[in-house]
Amino acid sequence: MKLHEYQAKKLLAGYGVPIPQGSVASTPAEATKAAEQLGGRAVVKAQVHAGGRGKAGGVKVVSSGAEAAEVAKRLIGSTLVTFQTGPQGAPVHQVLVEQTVDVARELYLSMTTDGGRRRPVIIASQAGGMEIEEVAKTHPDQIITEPIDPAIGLYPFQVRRVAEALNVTGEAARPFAMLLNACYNAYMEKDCSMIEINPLVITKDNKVLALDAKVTIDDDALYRHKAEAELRDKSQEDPLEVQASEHGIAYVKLDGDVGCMVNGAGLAMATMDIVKFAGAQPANFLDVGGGANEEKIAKAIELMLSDKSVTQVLVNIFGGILRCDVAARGLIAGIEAAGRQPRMVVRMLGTNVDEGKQILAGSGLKISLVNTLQEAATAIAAK
Amino acid sequence: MKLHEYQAKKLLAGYGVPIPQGSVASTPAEATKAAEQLGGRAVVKAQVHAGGRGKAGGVKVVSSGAEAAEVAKRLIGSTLVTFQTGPQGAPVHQVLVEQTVDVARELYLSMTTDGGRRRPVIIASQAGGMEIEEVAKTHPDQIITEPIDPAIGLYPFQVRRVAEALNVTGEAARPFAMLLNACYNAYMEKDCSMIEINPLVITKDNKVLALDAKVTIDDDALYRHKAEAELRDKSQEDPLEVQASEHGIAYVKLDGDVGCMVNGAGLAMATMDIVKFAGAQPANFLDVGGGANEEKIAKAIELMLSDKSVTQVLVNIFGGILRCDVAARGLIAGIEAAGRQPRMVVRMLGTNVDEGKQILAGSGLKISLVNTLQEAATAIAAK
Amino acid sequence: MSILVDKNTRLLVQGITGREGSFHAERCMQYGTNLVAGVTPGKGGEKVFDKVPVFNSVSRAVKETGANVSLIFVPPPFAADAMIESADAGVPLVICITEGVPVKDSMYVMRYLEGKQTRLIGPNCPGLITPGAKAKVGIMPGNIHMPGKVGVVSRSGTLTYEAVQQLTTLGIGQSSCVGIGGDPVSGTTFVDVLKLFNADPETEAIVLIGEIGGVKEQEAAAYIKANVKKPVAALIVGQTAPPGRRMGHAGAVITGTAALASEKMKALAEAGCHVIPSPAEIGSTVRAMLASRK
Amino acid sequence: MSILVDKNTRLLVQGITGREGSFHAERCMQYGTNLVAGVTPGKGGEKVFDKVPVFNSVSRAVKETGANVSLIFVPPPFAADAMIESADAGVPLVICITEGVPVKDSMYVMRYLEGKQTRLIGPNCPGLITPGAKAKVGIMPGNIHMPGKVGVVSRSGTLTYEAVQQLTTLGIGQSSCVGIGGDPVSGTTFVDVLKLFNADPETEAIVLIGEIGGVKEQEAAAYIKANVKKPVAALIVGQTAPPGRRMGHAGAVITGTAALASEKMKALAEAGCHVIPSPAEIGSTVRAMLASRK
Repeated sequence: MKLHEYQAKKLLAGYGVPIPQGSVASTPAEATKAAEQLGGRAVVKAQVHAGGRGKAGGVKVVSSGAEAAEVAKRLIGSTLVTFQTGPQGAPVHQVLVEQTVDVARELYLSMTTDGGRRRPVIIASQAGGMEIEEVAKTHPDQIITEPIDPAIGLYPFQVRRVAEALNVTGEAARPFAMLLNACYNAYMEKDCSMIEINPLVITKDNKVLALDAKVTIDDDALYRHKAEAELRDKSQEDPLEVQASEHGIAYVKLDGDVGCMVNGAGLAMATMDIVKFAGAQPANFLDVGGGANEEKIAKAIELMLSDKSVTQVLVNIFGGILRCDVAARGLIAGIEAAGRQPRMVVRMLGTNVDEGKQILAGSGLKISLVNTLQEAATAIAAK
Repeated sequence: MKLHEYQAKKLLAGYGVPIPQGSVASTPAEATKAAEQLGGRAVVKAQVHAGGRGKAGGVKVVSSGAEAAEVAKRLIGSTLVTFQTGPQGAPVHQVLVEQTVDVARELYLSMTTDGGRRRPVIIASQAGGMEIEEVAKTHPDQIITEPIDPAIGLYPFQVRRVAEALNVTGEAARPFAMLLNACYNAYMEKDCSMIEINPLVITKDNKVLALDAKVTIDDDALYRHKAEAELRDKSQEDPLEVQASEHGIAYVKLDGDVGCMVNGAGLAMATMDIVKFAGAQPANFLDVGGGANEEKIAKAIELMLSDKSVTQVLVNIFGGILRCDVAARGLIAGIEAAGRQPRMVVRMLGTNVDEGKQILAGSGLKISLVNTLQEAATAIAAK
Repeated sequence: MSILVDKNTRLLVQGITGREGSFHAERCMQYGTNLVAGVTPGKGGEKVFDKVPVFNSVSRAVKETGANVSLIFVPPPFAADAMIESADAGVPLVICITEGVPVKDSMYVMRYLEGKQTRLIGPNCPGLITPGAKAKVGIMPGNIHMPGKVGVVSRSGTLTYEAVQQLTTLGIGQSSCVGIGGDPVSGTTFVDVLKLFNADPETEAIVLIGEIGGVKEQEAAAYIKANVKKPVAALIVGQTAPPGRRMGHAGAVITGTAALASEKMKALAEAGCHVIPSPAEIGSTVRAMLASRK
Repeated sequence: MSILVDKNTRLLVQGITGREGSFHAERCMQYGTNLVAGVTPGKGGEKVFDKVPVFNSVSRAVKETGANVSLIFVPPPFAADAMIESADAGVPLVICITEGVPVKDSMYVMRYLEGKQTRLIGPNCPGLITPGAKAKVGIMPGNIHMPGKVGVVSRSGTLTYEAVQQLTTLGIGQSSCVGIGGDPVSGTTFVDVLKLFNADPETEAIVLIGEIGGVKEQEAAAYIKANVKKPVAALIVGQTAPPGRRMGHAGAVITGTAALASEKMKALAEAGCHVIPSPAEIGSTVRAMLASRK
């Protein structure tokens, strides 16, 4: 789950990460007040779950409360399109009004989990303010990684190593060390998947400050972080994806017209590949997961059919934890709930497959039952 | 560093360990008030750094505020002699006035560090309320130990294993688990050397309660636990030992008349052995440690000589980190500060030994310089 | 032979009294696996399926029944505890089916296991099966499998069944099939399983099924290139997935060029693998590969 | 040969610019040890003793100088960091002199080292010396040592010097002398060092010096009984210490009958050791033991 910048900063500040003074505003009046508290001069930043706000016009320096209100009025309620949002953009409901800072240096700092090392890693670079993917492509030698052993935590020699690589010395070394420790504590205690501070700035008076911050929390761990779970801003996500995730369904909207419903992420990707190889275009990625029940299948079908661009459907169920009889009953219930049934190809195999096929056959619905992936592809292409 | 029962309970309660209601009293009037807050019926417990208070008359059940005052008056200012205090006893300055509890079962629970396993271990037994050393001798099979891997902490399956061994089931299982986790958190965060809850009681209404508690904190870690370091009650320790420890000197008063000053615990024990084998009795164990400086040596000598039972002195210095010239200067300064010089045998070897011997020879003090442990023993016995 | 599970497997199921645990434990038993014990804290002393004893703890179950493989079905908040409990009890092979285990929990489990004798598969995996020994320790439908000489290893669950189905339909049997799971932090890797298949005299060819995301397929390719003489057929799915979108599980995030399907396929081809062009052609590719060896 | 340090030792001193570190680093160098580097964060680029380079980090020092032994003098709050830094940099032998390291810190260090290649001696130990190779890595006075065939291992600092002094006075030289330290949680044990002495062709006899407290002498006795054919002389000090009082360091607490001097001496005698009756008779006991072998 992604946090907004202002939420991420508040979370990090709770662990001791220094952040600029400022406050979040939902109305132009609040923006005026926030800017005036800072003496008029301030930065107004649109709060959306995406990078690239600056170039998209989502970040403005203002010099008075009135000007802050103007910017806020323009941003709040608008849709910001950045290179990360896609063409549909992301809605702005709040702006963060912050003090301006005399920046001496801009650094990049993040923490994430390295699956290969099975450890959290610090990723850092002197090239702050740039997209790290870009730095990785053009100057991979400028990126340093420092894995942290979760058995013992982050040790001072590692902090010194990172500081040395970033050339953070003198007065800034101690606050930098405290910031890094604070990030690690936040990362572990809050089950983060990523903390990114870009840029991390060193000010002209040798202070260290998180000028921007992104935090992502492991969805699977939200059950033990009630307060953070409350911070979810569903307006930043596709409404269908939100509904799907509320039912534990992985759903990603795509550009085609073949609705795909599959159990298992790997088989879902394989099914999309098949559809494309057959010359058609998938309308979505949809994984109902291993332990789906009838209600979940029904909901998945209903959600998929609520997307009007879906003109035909390919269901591919390989019963393991999910039994085919359960899937069949869910399928029927979903079509009923959706109130429409486009052309439908169903491929079903595995646990209780015969029962499942019987249920579909007895439903009276017009469904093409196929046995293999190849047959499924052929049936879809045959439209 | 040992804590008093009331301090230990407060520390543990801060982590979520349930403790009886009650408060500490330094005067009979406070004891009255404390008992009346509990409805009159209460237990009054002398606060000393020693077990065996019950048998020594340090724990009394009272049924009114007036009675509480009577007991408090008798205890506060008195010296309690238990089998753990030695004949000199321990002074009582406070009493803990606590609610009485309907006890269904008494268990034993402690945590300490197992040097062999290099891990904290839980030690538990169904034989609560008894000295664990006694249980270990008579019913070793009734004691269970559960080591905890510090890399990952205490896991639920371990808690279930301890609970099963103690036959803690049903309603009491959950609060027991919480108590055990609380103890582990306290143990690690506060650098404890030992937490002992004896008895840990299960009440007739299935509550779990630390009826008595002992906590010892690693002296070497006190620098990072300022609040706990403040809790030290020096009145519970031998004044000479307190003074010594303030200078980083390990000193234990013994019954003999030969003052021993040595650097290194092993050599100090060897020196005591030698003195005893020679037919004399050591007046103390005194280790100035490896990194002693002149001031520390001087202080050690001064402290040792302030014990009037010391009629002769054996100094045994083997220079490693501590250089012999430094030791010699400290020795002279210590004798001057003490203002008396009993018969003194000095054995000195190692780093800068010749310089050390020269300094002693040039001091004008009457000191027998010997070269070997055997000569030292002979010289001491020759008195 | 075959790998990891066989006739000597003495299976313990953690969470055996739960819905999924009970369902699949029975299926494993019906397939032929020697199910010797179940563990559900608080239900020690009960019996399931009229004969399998349930214990309160893994250590007790191991002591009483000699269980040597543990299969875990407990809910995500308790999965780390279950994995560590089995390792602590000395169970040499632990398979965790549970999906949705917090990554931090898995990280601590894996750190705990470093230097220990226990091998973990999963979490979030379908388990493994050796058809020739009638040993099924997982949630795969047993009936699609057929004894034979091809070892299958996969990051995916249902896609593994797909692969097996295609092989069996063509009369190509399997020595063992292992689903290593798709979580970002997990136990046994492609390389670990390849080592076992490589050393197993009953495995003559290998099918590897990978996905976009991560670099585990590249590690597998490097190992194959350096060590594996047996023929390997390899499929990468997600070839048509749009970059940068999360596809179901965190393992399937495109995070740089190494994570792209094309890069993985290239690495595997360079390692001498027979690259399977489409998920529909797993069986036919393996058949051709085996034929070319004869 | 000899054990652990010799002519191939390339010594790095952590905390080399501190008072103790500087003093003892110079002494080690003067004894003949090949001191190649020092580490003090923030002082990288400086030189000590006009020639030994100082680095900001151990990894840099190892990379630049090939240091293979690290000797630690940093204050207690920084000792765990120093030990882990050396292990992280791959230094195979780390000796921590620092006294007063919190037990929790040592516990995490030791947990970190499990399964790693680094051997730690200490903390709170005097270090070790191989007189025949002129290699001294510790704080012992070098001049009391003499090359020879007797290996010395001890929990104590100054008492080890006492033992060596008595041996040298009688013309009995030492192969290597190792002080393992007296902290309740520490690295290398008696058994670890006994294994090395047992395997070392240049060590013909062993002196073991123990204390009251703990069970490490009993573990040593069990190992000796089962594995050591070389003659072993053993001393236990604290024979006259009153029970139940803390004697200087936590290792010397009497905690049950196994911790008693009498029990330890009994175990060592039963293991075939020559028990040294008094600290004054270390040299004479070893002399008699060696004579009886000829």
